[in-house]
Amino acid sequence: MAQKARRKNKELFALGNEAVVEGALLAGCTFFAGYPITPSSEIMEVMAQKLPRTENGAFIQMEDEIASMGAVIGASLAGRKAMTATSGPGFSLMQEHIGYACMVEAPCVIVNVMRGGPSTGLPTSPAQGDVQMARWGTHGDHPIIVLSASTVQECLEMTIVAFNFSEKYRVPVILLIDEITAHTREKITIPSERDYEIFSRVLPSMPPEWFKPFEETTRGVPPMAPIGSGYRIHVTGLTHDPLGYPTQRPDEVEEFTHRLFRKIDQHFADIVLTEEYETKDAEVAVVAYGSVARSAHLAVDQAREQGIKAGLLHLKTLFPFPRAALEKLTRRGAAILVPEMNMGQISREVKRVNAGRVRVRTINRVDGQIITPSQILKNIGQM
Amino acid sequence: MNANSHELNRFELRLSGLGGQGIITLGKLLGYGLAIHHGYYVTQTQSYGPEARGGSSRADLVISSNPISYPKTENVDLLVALSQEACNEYYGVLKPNGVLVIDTVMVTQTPTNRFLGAEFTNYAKDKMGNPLTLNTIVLGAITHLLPFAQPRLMRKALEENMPAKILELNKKAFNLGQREAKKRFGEAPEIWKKAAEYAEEEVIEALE
Amino acid sequence: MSQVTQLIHQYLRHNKRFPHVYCPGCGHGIVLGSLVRSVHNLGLSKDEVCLVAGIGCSGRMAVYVDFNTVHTTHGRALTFATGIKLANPELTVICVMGDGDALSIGGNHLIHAARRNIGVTALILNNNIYGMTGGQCSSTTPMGSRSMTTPYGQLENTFDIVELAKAAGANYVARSTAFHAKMMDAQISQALSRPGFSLVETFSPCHTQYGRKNQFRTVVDMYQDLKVRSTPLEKWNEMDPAKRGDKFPIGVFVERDEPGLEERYMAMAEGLRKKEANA
Amino acid sequence: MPPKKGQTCVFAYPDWCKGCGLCVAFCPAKVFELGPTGKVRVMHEEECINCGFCELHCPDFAIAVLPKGENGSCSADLHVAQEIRQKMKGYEKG
Repeated sequence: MAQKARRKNKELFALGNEAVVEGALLAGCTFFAGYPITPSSEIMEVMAQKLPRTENGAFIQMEDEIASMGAVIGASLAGRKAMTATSGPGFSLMQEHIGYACMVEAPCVIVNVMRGGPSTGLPTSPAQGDVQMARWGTHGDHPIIVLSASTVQECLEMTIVAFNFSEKYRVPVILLIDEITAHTREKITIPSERDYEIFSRVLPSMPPEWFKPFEETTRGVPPMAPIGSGYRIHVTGLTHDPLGYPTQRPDEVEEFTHRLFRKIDQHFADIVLTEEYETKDAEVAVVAYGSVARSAHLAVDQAREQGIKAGLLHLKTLFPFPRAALEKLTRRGAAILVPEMNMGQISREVKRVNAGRVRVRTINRVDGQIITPSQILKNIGQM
Repeated sequence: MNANSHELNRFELRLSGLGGQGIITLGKLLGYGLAIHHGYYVTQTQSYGPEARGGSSRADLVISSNPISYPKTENVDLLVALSQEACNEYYGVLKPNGVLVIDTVMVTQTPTNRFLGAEFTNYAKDKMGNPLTLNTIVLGAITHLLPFAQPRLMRKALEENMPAKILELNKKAFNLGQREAKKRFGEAPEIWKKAAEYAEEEVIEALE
Repeated sequence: MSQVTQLIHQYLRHNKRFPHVYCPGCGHGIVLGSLVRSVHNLGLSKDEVCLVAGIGCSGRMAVYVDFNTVHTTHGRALTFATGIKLANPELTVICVMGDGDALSIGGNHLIHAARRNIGVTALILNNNIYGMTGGQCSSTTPMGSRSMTTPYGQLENTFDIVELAKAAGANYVARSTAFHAKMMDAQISQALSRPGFSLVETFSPCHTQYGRKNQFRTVVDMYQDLKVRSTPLEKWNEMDPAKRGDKFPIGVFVERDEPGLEERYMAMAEGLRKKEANA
Repeated sequence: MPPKKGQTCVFAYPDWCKGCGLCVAFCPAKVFELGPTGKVRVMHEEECINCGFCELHCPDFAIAVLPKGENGSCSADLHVAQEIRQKMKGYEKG
């Protein structure tokens, strides 16, 4: 039986927040800067405990979230795999530096444990109100990757994925978790080294005088030279040329912006992660993410028991939006149900991709409570 | 999965009471034991923030042989209420065939006459000489109550999670809880059978 | 005295459109020279120096020197510097900021960097004004001064950077002016060779945005003014406070050798790991 | 080292000078003056006492004070200025 193999791996009974730390450490994270905020604080607390015991690990509690993100980028530029964790209000503050990270292409991971908002909102209640902000929170056009996790095990796995994507594409990666997943304890299995892949940024292989730190490569992602490695590059939040120096030349500016987008666009297939459940013959497909995907899973089972052909498209990558997976369902004519704990942030994307082809219905729950399986089931029945 | 464990499909359990009674620790221990040593799928959630600071405390567990989709409790199979307030508030989520366990020192007005009661608080104070052992005593009692829980494995969970200094005391408290539960509540399979029968009778009565 | 200018040229990125962007007589160029000399005199290699700059005129400095340079966001340079230093304590991290940068938008970061004694040298180029954005008042614009946003005179009190850094717990605090380049050389060298958080404030006249609006005929007048008003600390301490008038003290205000945060952290981590290995 | 006149050569690079006048105002030996183009000129090199003020305080690195060569000439050091110019040319962008 497969259980024998599984027993070799370490098992923990852990919070979603704790699982994030386990994933980060497996991915090679050695730097954490943060500021306490409910409901993400456990991530920071466990990091404070574990990082000094990790080879080269460094942890710092900064004076606010702006500073945390600044320190994270600084550490990233100095060659570390770095992360921070926060929640709504702190995420708002971080936007300034998330833009900077996009601009200088500094790999970093930001975990946002979503709670009710806007403003201080509902500090201890779940919501999914930061989805569009994760995509468009910082000013200016920018590419970014937004992931989500729905179970405690996924918190671990998606944190590894987040680090891998950020290192591979030199882009900040935002992992959205909601309060429910963050504060649920479940058994998780720590994968052994064979079970997962770790990606680290590509270092330049040419001598410093030939190196153009922001030049497009065949991979679309320029190699990255850490501070102090002899390359003495200039990093700036101003729009820059391939050498890294500020430019206002229209041709250089345009090329720069296009390159930033291209490096994500040309790797959609790698970045866009979804999971399908019972969708093959589904007449009603639920599109869900985060803890709501768990409720939807049970609701689909219950609907099937009642003879309704329901299915689930579970979005693990939220941005770039999994267009192809959704189109596969809408082309076949499946009606779409989008339950989310916000006023319709992913359903906007769903409707945009659907372009009126099939019926799209939404469940928008904003009372600080999780969407229950029975609520989804009722709506499936009404489609 | 442990060889002699029961096949379970979503068993829901709520532990409730006052802050300071060790409810959250109890939930974590119970969840740890069932997940790591019994091999069940377990999700454990709890009350947070102002809710938790208001004096009440709550930990919920869902236990299943299969992966758990919805992690929260909807209809509770076993409700443990260690305060009057908790008992009043959560009795409504107990399934008709569910079992209610109360601390008879703390809960004086029960919403039903079908309950299992024991003076857990007094056991901790008088028999163990330490009020802080309350939650471990309750853990012992719950372990006895759950037909799929094995005392041996729960003790292992205790050993792995308790600081060495207080381990012996807590092992004693666990045994005490188990013993008292056996004495007062009877054997577990009987309790659950009775609860199921009762619920059925109620349905029939309602139909008549 | 010789080879001063030649030396500076060894550290400049000559392809970055010299002469630099600063207005005629701007003190920032003098500070840049002083910084280069200090790094050179300490025998630091270009590779081990990381210059982190904020936004504003001072922020432009990063582009001109051939170190590892990071041009960050407004007011936040110290947060990046903190991350860099903690990630690689081997680096000599210098954080160049203006007064608006370090004290207005970045005031909180400044006091916390000083408090936690992170091993970074903060170089604050105080020109009493927002130069780059067009001459708005900053938190160091003297009371009564005119600026684009205080057309009838500044009504607010100003920050005394030295006193602020002292109170916040910096390891080393010094002040000089662009007129006192030699003193600045000594102070920056001192700051760079010390552990923990060092702060050097230097008055750097801005004639374009501040001087013109405040009765300074030429930029030379502003240097003359610095020359007259600056008072060596020893003399300042002996002065009758009633007679100090609009003079200000220059010199070294705090000299301590407390280990920096990164050192303390590494020591703690090492201790933890040793304990674990023995257990 | 006591200041001594006539032991130095003073160079000013007009390309880099912005004509702020600091050197003119503060040079104790009055070596400099501003020319008709507003840029600095070395007028009284022989008066230079090698105090170093101008080199330290020129915000634009446009002044170099160098010791005289063995034969008392300054030409030996002209190449420094040449070198810098050469360097800049090489980097000039389109």
